[in-house]
Amino acid sequence: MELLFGQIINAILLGCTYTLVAIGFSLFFGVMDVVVFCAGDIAIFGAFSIMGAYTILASAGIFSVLPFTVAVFILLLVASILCASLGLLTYRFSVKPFENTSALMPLLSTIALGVVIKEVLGLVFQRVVNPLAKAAASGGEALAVQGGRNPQAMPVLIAPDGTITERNLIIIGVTLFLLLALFLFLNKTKIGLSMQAISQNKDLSRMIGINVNRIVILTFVIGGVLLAIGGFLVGSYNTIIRFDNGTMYGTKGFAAAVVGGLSNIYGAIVGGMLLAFVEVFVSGYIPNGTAYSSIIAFVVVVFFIVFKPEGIIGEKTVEKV
Amino acid sequence: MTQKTLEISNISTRYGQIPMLMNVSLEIRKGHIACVLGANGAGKTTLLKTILGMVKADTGSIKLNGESIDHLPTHKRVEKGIAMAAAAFGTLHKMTVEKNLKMGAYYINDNKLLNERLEQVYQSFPILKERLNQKAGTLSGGERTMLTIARAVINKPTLLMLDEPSLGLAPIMVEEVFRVIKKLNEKDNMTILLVEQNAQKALDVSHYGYVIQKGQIVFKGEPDELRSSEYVENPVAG
Amino acid sequence: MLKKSRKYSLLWLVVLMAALLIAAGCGGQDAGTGGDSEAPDVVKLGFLSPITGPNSAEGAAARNAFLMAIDAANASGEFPYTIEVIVIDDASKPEVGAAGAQQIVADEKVVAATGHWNSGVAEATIPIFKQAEIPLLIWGAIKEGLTSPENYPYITRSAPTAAQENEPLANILIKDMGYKKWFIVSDVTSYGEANTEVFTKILADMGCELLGTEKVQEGTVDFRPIIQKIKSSGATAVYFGGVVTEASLLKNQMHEAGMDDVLFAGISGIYSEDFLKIGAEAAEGALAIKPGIDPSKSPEGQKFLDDYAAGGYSEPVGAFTPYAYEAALILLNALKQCGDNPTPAAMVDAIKDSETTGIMGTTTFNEFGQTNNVAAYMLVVQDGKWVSFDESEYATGTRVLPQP
Amino acid sequence: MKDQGTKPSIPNFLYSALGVLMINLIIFVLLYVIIAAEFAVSMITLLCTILVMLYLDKKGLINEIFSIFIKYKRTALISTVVLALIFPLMLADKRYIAHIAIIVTVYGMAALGLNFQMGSTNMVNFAPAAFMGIGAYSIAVLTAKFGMSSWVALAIAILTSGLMGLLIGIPTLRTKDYYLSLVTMALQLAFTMVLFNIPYLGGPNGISGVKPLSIGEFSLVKSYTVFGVKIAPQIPYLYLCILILALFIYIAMRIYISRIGLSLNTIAQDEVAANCLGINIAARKLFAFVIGAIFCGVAGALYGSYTSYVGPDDFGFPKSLMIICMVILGGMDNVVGVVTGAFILTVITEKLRVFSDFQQLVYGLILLTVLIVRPAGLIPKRVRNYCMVFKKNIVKHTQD
Repeated sequence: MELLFGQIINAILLGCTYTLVAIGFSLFFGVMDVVVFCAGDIAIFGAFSIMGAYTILASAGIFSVLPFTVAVFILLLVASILCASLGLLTYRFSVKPFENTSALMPLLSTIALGVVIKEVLGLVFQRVVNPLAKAAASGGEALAVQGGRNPQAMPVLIAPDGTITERNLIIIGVTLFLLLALFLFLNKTKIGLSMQAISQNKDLSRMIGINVNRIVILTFVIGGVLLAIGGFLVGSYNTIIRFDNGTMYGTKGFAAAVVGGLSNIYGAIVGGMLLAFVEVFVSGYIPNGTAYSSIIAFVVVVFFIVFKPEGIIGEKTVEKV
Repeated sequence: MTQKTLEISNISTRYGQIPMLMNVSLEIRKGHIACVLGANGAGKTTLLKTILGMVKADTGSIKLNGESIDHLPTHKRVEKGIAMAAAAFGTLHKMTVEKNLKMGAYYINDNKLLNERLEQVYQSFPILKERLNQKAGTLSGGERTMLTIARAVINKPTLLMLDEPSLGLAPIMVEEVFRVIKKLNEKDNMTILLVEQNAQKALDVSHYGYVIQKGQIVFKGEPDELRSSEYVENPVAG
Repeated sequence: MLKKSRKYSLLWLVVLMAALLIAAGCGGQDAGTGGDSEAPDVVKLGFLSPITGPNSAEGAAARNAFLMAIDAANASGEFPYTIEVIVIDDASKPEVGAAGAQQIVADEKVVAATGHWNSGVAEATIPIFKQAEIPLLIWGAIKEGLTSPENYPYITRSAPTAAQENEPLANILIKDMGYKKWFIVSDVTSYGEANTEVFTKILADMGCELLGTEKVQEGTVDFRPIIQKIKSSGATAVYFGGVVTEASLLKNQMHEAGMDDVLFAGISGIYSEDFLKIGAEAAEGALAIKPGIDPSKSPEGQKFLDDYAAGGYSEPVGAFTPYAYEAALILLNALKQCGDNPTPAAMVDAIKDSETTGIMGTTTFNEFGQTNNVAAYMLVVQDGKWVSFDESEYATGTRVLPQP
Repeated sequence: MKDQGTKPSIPNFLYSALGVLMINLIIFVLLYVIIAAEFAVSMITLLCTILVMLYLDKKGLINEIFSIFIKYKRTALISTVVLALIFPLMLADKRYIAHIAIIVTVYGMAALGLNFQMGSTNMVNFAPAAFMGIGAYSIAVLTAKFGMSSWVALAIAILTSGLMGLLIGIPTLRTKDYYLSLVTMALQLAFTMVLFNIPYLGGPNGISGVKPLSIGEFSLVKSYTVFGVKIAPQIPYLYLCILILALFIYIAMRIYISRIGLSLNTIAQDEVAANCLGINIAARKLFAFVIGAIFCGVAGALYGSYTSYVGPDDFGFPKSLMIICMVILGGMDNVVGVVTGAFILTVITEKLRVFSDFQQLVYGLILLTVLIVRPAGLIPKRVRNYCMVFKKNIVKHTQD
């Protein structure tokens, strides 16, 4: 029972990280009708930019003056700005040039861009510990110390076995908050509604008078910010970020988005959770299952694509002739 | 003095290497309905798209109320008061009818005004009022056409452009659509550019007509002149 | 016209062929004019290691150590020729390694090669060296079958095999300390595979309980499902058969899950500064076995460490760095045996019969080229540092390891 | 390579068999220099060649050259064959270069295989490396574990890879575009993981001791002494690879100009329209997958038997990406282009060994640049010409 409970928590946490990346996919796909495959890499870039910003700001001695929450906020802001810029770059160099070509071109170009992002990160940072994970873990005291020394153990809040820690709650909380914020944004604001309109009918949206270009650019900015926060959570959850994790999160996020239904943002949540549950439970309950968890997750994906390509909660589209 | 709502002179556009419009000129007086007749592929929709700025013109100029709008992007032209309704472009199928209408009123920020306009639209299009909370994707063809027109009208545009409103509709619906068009023109004094294949019906409501063939205006005149011309007597098969 | 042109074309073809053949022939002769009988000015050694890619830290450190030894030899003036090293980066990829090996054996001045951190890469290059009849001394790859009667005498290895490395660890932990309930986690690399295989066998032989085995893909960052599993299995000790990043994450996340009461032990692959960096406080109490003898215990070894530190290299000394240095010493020793004009054939014999005393003790090779030098010692993480277990507070009893 | 910038046609003297010979000779000299020269020389030559090629293409001269080749096809064929025979001999004392040449031919085959799916039919298949892996593992298992003759094993490898192509092709019939890409991507990733986890296939250790191909007692990977000259062990194998590559190029061209090639292109343009034209889409797509898989499988098998070792690392996602990169760089749906792409990328990879940390970055940048600047590739697809290389008119009426 305790095992089951622990594994469910694990699955939810993993699902949160997948979901955030998957939402990036859905957002881009919805508005631009392209698969922006470097979404995972943008998220990892976000995590690294937090780390880079941290290192620079810490060496300037800024964190010793500021309270913990403000510091975290500043770091997130920096990462968001950087990721939003990267989102714009992605749009400019990997999506826009291919607006009128075969849909597969932007897929390939974003894969290529993902490789470039990943390799540049690898060259600049190699693998480094995410200091924020430690900072969050130690309640801020360790903020001034870069990786290595004495982060305190997590305070145990609700605990059958110490699995639910403060950080895990933060991760789940932030994810829920982001989802709620996104929901409100999409349904209550003009920009959000325009994004929905564009995702449903681009030509019509232009006809209505929506400045499609502006909204598309905004989408990439918003997607970038979302992915930056996603990267932050991924890094905090894993306590480490690897430059090459972007590909993994990209593939899993894409898979999750497809399983849920590519053009449906809420599908991303379902898909992300489903994928995470499959992985965790294969890993946790089948002897020597870890080796096969990803394989089985991929088999699930293939199954979905072949037999239910519209995804779990996507709407079936009829081939337009 | 008769005001010209729209003045187009010598517009040419291309699709890739293929010319779509060649030196097209036309004008619409304020409060008039002008129709453009032509077969499939004659360039009617391209013409409307060019007016709206969705297709770039190579040469020529477009003036709205005497003011050049050549340099404006589509959304600015919409802001200036050009609205286009085209059933072929579909609706926002995942949104409700009400939301579709609200999206049509994209530039109206005043909630009171918006509600007022919505009420007016419901009066003109009673059929939609029954369907307010239904998703647009589930509407019938006629209802969808009405929705597209209603969505364009809600802004009270200076120029309303209708792209083949009778396309694919049952005869009874066609009647209804043209009745609405006439009413919009007469009651709300709306200037309308109507693009049609259904020449007879279109000419019945129009004040002036153009015939477009292979991207060129080949004939223009009063409805009666058009009726008696070779172009309409032998209606171009769709 | 057509006929004429055809005639011309045939004529041209003949001329062309002749020209090209002559060119090719000249090229061949040019390359052939290496003096065979005279003593050469330059003798080349090949060196392969992963200088880029996931294991670059180990590979680069090994290269530094190897070059350090060769430079010292060149400077000493003991050799009548200059020793040059062809350093090849195998990037931990078999294909890249194989191409690199081709590059080495293509050079006529090469008399011997040494290399490999990854067993998989070694598998790919061994046929090339065998076929070119150039001896290959392996300093880092530990998979069992690399040295074998079929590969002898061309392939020799100065590093211990997985079995040679795991046995001392098992002896200490199981026989001396009495840990009986084990859980094995390894990465899916040939290194992890080899260790898992050997350790599973040892556990069975020593009558221990193996409560589960999990393999993870390289690059895995989330071990929590596995940790839950370990927790509910009731294991008292976890054996990690892979390399440093995954190991430290596993240890870190175990610590997070409150599992400090479970012993964490690993193979030399986890002995690295990175383990401490990533594991931070969680690393405390992790055990690792390290092959060879502690270099800092012997004057030669200490000298090596000092020289290395003085060299200003950016990569710290890893578990196998001394072995790379040792490999250089073995090859230099063999070169000395071969006199003024070393050839690959002479080197093959010189290496297999060599007896070299360096910083890791005395290395000789058994009947299929495996080293007989199987010393090993255990390390423990204490206060964020790797400390020799015997000297640690754990040995004195000041601190205690998890209960078996 | 002297071109008068203003004159958009080729000097007259090239319009002859002699011209064909000269062009062929230039091409081979370039190939030799690029593959065999030192890093700097090789890279500069490569860069210049690419620039000249782009220039020629801009002026439409590449097509002129092709037409000259077609006009004097006998000379072209004979001289190409002769040069192809001489080429390995020029590498007789350079084992490393000969090694690169073999790898070039292997990737040439794989890229040709992928081209059927990606170039002709516009199905981006992210699993060419998996197909290669199937070929390689087949031959490895059969020769190393069952001790079969390597030729029989090669034949079975062709069968298994074709079968895998069919199996992987079937689910893709139901999917398109992104979905197809994702299916193949998932299969590629799963394939490597499966290889890693099957102990029988050696897991991460792979299988060593794969028998090299041999003709009777005459092993193809062995050093022989001919006329007193010791020849690099790769040379016989290089001949075999060139032969097979030539065969594949021939097959690929035949398919391209046949009805099948045309129908593949039609499917790429518009599947619904193709269906309406009466093209059996399922059969054609499966055909593209099977033949592509066979090409890749043979490439993998040749690679495995050449290195005598196969491991899961060699057939992973990055390798697939590299092959995709080759096809795009060279020019989708252009047989010559695809092989050129394979050549360029393989040589760059080898020459950039020292910077292998940058290798993936370089691929990424190349792919991105090519996609943005020149999505049609270095040698773009040409308008169909049905009397091209071969005498027979296979399709009488062109529809382009």
